[in-house]
Amino acid sequence: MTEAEEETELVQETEQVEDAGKKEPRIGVFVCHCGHNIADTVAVEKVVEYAKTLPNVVHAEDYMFMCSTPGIDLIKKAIREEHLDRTVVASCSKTQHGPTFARAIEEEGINKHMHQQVNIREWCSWPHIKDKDGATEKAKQEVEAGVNRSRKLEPVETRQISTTPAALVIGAGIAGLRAASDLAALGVRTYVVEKESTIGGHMTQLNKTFPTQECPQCSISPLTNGVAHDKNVTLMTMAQVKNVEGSFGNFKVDVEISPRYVKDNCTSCGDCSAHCPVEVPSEWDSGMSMRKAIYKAYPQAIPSTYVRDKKACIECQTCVNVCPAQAVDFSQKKETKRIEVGTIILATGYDEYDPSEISAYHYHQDGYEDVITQLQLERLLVAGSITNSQLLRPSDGRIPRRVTMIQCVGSRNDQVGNKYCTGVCCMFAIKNAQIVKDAYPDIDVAICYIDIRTPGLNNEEFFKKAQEKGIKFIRGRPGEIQRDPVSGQLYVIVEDTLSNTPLKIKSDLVVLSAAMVPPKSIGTLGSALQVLRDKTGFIKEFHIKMNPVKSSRDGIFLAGAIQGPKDIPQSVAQAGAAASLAAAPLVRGYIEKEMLIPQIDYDLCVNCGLCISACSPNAIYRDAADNKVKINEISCKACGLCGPACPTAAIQLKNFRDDEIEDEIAALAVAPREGGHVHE
Amino acid sequence: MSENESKKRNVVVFACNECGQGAMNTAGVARIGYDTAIKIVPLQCSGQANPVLILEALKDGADAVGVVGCCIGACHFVNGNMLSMHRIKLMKKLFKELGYSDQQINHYTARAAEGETAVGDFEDIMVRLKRAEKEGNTLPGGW
Amino acid sequence: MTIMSVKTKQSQVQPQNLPAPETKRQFKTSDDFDDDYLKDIERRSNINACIQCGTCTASCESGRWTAFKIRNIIRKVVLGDLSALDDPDIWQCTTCYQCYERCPRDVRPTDVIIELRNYATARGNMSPAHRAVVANLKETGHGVPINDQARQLRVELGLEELPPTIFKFKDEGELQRIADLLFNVAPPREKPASKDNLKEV
Amino acid sequence: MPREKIFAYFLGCIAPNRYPQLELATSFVMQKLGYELVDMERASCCPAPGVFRSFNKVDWMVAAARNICIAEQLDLNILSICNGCFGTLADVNKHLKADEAARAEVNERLKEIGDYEFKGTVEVRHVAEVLAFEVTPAKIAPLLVRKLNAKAAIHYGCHLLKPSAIKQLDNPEKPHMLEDLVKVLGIESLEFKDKQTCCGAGGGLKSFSAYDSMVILAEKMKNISEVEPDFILDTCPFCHLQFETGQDYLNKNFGTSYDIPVLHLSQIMAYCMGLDEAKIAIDKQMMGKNYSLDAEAIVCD
Repeated sequence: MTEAEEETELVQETEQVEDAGKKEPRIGVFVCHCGHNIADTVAVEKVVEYAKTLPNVVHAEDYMFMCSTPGIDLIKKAIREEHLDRTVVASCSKTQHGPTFARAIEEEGINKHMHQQVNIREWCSWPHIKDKDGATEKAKQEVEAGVNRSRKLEPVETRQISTTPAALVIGAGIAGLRAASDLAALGVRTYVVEKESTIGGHMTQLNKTFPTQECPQCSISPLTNGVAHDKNVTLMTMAQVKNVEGSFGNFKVDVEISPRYVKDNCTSCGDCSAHCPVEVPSEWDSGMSMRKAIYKAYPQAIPSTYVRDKKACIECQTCVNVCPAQAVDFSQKKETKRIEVGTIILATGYDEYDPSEISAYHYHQDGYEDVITQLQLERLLVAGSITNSQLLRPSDGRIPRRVTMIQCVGSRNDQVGNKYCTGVCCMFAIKNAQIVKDAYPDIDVAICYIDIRTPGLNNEEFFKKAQEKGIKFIRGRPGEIQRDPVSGQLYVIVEDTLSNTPLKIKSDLVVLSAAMVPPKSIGTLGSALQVLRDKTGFIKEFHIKMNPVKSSRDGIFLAGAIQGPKDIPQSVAQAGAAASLAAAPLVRGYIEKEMLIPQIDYDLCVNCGLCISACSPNAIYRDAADNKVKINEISCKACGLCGPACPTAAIQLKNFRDDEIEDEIAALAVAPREGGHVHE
Repeated sequence: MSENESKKRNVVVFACNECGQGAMNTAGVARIGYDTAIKIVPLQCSGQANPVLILEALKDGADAVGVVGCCIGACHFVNGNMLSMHRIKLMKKLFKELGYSDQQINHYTARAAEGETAVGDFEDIMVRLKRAEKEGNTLPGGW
Repeated sequence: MTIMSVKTKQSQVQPQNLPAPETKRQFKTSDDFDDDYLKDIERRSNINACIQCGTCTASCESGRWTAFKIRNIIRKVVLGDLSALDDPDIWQCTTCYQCYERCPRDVRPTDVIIELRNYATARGNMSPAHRAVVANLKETGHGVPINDQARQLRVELGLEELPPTIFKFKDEGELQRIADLLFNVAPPREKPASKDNLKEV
Repeated sequence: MPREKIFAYFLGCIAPNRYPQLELATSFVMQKLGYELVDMERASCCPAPGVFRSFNKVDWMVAAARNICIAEQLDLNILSICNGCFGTLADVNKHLKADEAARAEVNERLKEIGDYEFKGTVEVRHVAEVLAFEVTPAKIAPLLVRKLNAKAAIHYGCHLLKPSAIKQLDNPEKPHMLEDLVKVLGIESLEFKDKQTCCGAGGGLKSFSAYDSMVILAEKMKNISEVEPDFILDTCPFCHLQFETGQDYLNKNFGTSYDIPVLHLSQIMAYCMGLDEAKIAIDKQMMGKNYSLDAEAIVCD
């Protein structure tokens, strides 16, 4: 016999001793007819008779509707008269009425975890309508299993954990700002961390928003200003989350803030920028214009303080000398702030896909300057753009005669590894096509698409409007963008699949509808937050249908495109949901948690730490003090994955211990027998 | 064969708290029938079904054991279903090497919204079990 | 009235050698399809993932000049449309792999065409010119056999008159074995592909 | 493990049977570079990836495997001077190495032909790729005795680079291996429209429908002639044949007057390494008979 076996032997003995110490459990079994639903298939009375023969069952009865008030009263009465200390109700699924009965026994002063629900409807009478005897036998087994299971159940306390009354929002795009202002409105102290020098995100880069052609700057400015000046909000720009400790309700977050090299007394007069000799492409302008080494992303930028790009700067000190407020300060250093929050909202948004990967489209290659992305087109058309909102093509600054747009660039493409549909590009392109057509009626605009996807109110109508304006929709994905080396003319080669005709579309400007991809920085941030990412790289929601706002980790919620490509309204809606979910435990002041957690038998524990690696919510840790494995009761999710990982069965989830489940199995593995089966 | 068909069996199916049990509830609601041999043991996560429990079930006399979890990538506890899947792959290997059929223990996934996925799993369990019985190298119960 | 009379006149006219109505059928029925026959192509390529985006046709040099429309052919194969087997257009592909390189769903259209041509050949759908090429191979071991001009040039260049290829050793019998064993293509057939005559191959 | 700096020399069909000057030029170049080329006796047609693979994929693999086996018996890697041969042999070699079932099937068939068994011990190389990546332009430069001053329209052909997943040589959309390579010879590569498209010969189209094949070539020639190159530079005898016979065909049938010489990489490389012009045998080709390569001698010191 191996050591392990000996030890398990040992456990069972000690358990028997313990059991002997406890007073015998008194179990009440209640079998429900559920009208005809159960009783027509399962011989309920037979089941009750059988239940009466089982050890520790001191009471068993059946009733038409156990969940009804009279039914509940039967249970309560039995508890009082028979001094039951645990109940087994054989009726519907535990999700349907399990809580009802649990509440009932709680009202009788018994811990709700002492109730065992047995499902003889969904799992027995309904699927086995055709086999009444079989169903009855199975029901007996299930009830016995329930009784066996209930025998060793222990009370589980529900604990209140007080929460740190503050929230952190990572990312100050439309989603982050929306969430932040909603949190602030609920009176929650909110930290907003943005890695860029300004807030507002991609939305501030846009020219118009579909389907109403509104001005995004006007839509978002109340938010940017609001958040920036809200007394409940602390704004941290040029800041990045480096490390997260603690768990739901009480996180400790380290935020690293890079220096602006310009002090807050900056009056934003712009002299520094005006005198700066260095010019580099402006990121905020998607490279469509140049900026200085000391700059402000755009005139309305918030915060309005200028910022110095250390990489580009040649340290000529001109800005230092010309600044009337002596605000420029090269000596500023990186600093790390530690903030304490109860919940976190992740809203870092997306990056635009870089089409140069698809070499047949020659994006960014010499001679193909007139191949741009939708975001770059926005930057051309936006008010106050370098072209003064005129559509002048990059190569020669002339107005194009023909504009061709290409959809699904980096979306629905196995070759580049983005299999998903970005979902917004159709509307994005349809909008820009209309803007171009409205401003320049004699420009021919064509959109090459695989499928036009415009779900939702007003979107299909918007598409129809575009058709009516004479924008040509060509169903085909271009194979290549071709350039005549002599004339420099661009051609888009595409098959119009609806007429089976390969087309060679002469194009003066080609606009690529590039996909939304996860931001480059998300890898490190994701691991700092210990949230799960799916294979696309976006952050994975807790449940794709039932909980798309929560992340895989308790207390961390998702808003906007970081969870997957989204348009503005979707991001705003999710941000609102995230804010309320994140605020609830903070406003209430505590989180409630049932202490259904594993227990460690330190006599058996060999301190190997395998349970630590098996624990997905990272709730198990090694205590530095005594080098023992401990459990963070708050972050434990009671999944029981630690159990199988343990070589000595030292760690066991309460009420799901191996021996308890073995008892349950004992009844199900063989045909029912008078007196039942007890696991030996 | 008919004897083989009529034989009363007991199959222990461990079902996770989310998609596993969910799918089985949906199947019931849709009144999709399956063999009464199927006996469901609710767990928190399919990853909780450890070899000890699986062997106990067979030892106690179960004819076969199935573990049903969420679809790969959809585990509510990140990777419990993966752990379980790999664990059962290993157990199958072991069974083969011991000269027993590896068709007695199987891992499945189901979708809470689609009862037929669970029922499909149940049917597959029975098919494999019957095949194993025909080959006559199933693990004897009650050892 | 007049119209009436005209109608009656026409109806009295007996139409002379017009094509039989059934030959004018534009729609297809299940008899024109076979799910299983082309299954192998599905297995060896990835056509079921095709979204008919047209990247292949747009990338196809041949398609710009000939009736060859790779996307349509892929579609036919996906549907199991047997007319693909008798479609002469499948022989217009130059196997330049441009579609293969660009397909966003990794369908590998060039391979599909090759597979399809294998099926067509097996059914005897093969051009005389191609039969001639096969004959060359069987006879000389070369798709393009040597000619007197080349022999002369070889000598002028100081090379051996015959290259050391199988043709030089044609009398050893190995060439004969190759000829006997490889590329024994099916004889030409008249009947177009349909469910009932598939198995004949 | 096959030895280095020595190859089994796979001729194919068109090189030895139509353009022996390519065969000669290649051996000259490789020998200058200190390589040894061993004849592959009894090698047959590769067989062509367009035609023969279309007729019967398995037979095609068997015939190709037989050629590879000849090299395996010599324990030498294969050197090919033709994109088609390279396409067939490299693809089949890779496929049979990976797919055991296919290898077994093919080996069964091979037994009936002769004493052959595909073992998967050798690699298949193309002369262009050997020169570009193994020898590298830097090592070629010192061996040159002539430097050209010419503008060329480079035609890669299809099967040299594609399928890129198998060949993994260069980006098929915008390659530069040949441009970089011939720069040392003093050749400037001209950009022309649709540079990467097919010459129209492949896939059995030339034999299936010579006319359609020529229609495709007509566009190609139009784009090439637009940029007025001194000659067309290819790496494939079949493309070579297509450009040669094609120009003639177009002139005869569509009143064009093309007379652009067509040169294989090996020819031009050999010439710059000192092979005399007569052996390049441009005058024996159909196009640019009177064209003489304008080169200045490199004075070695």
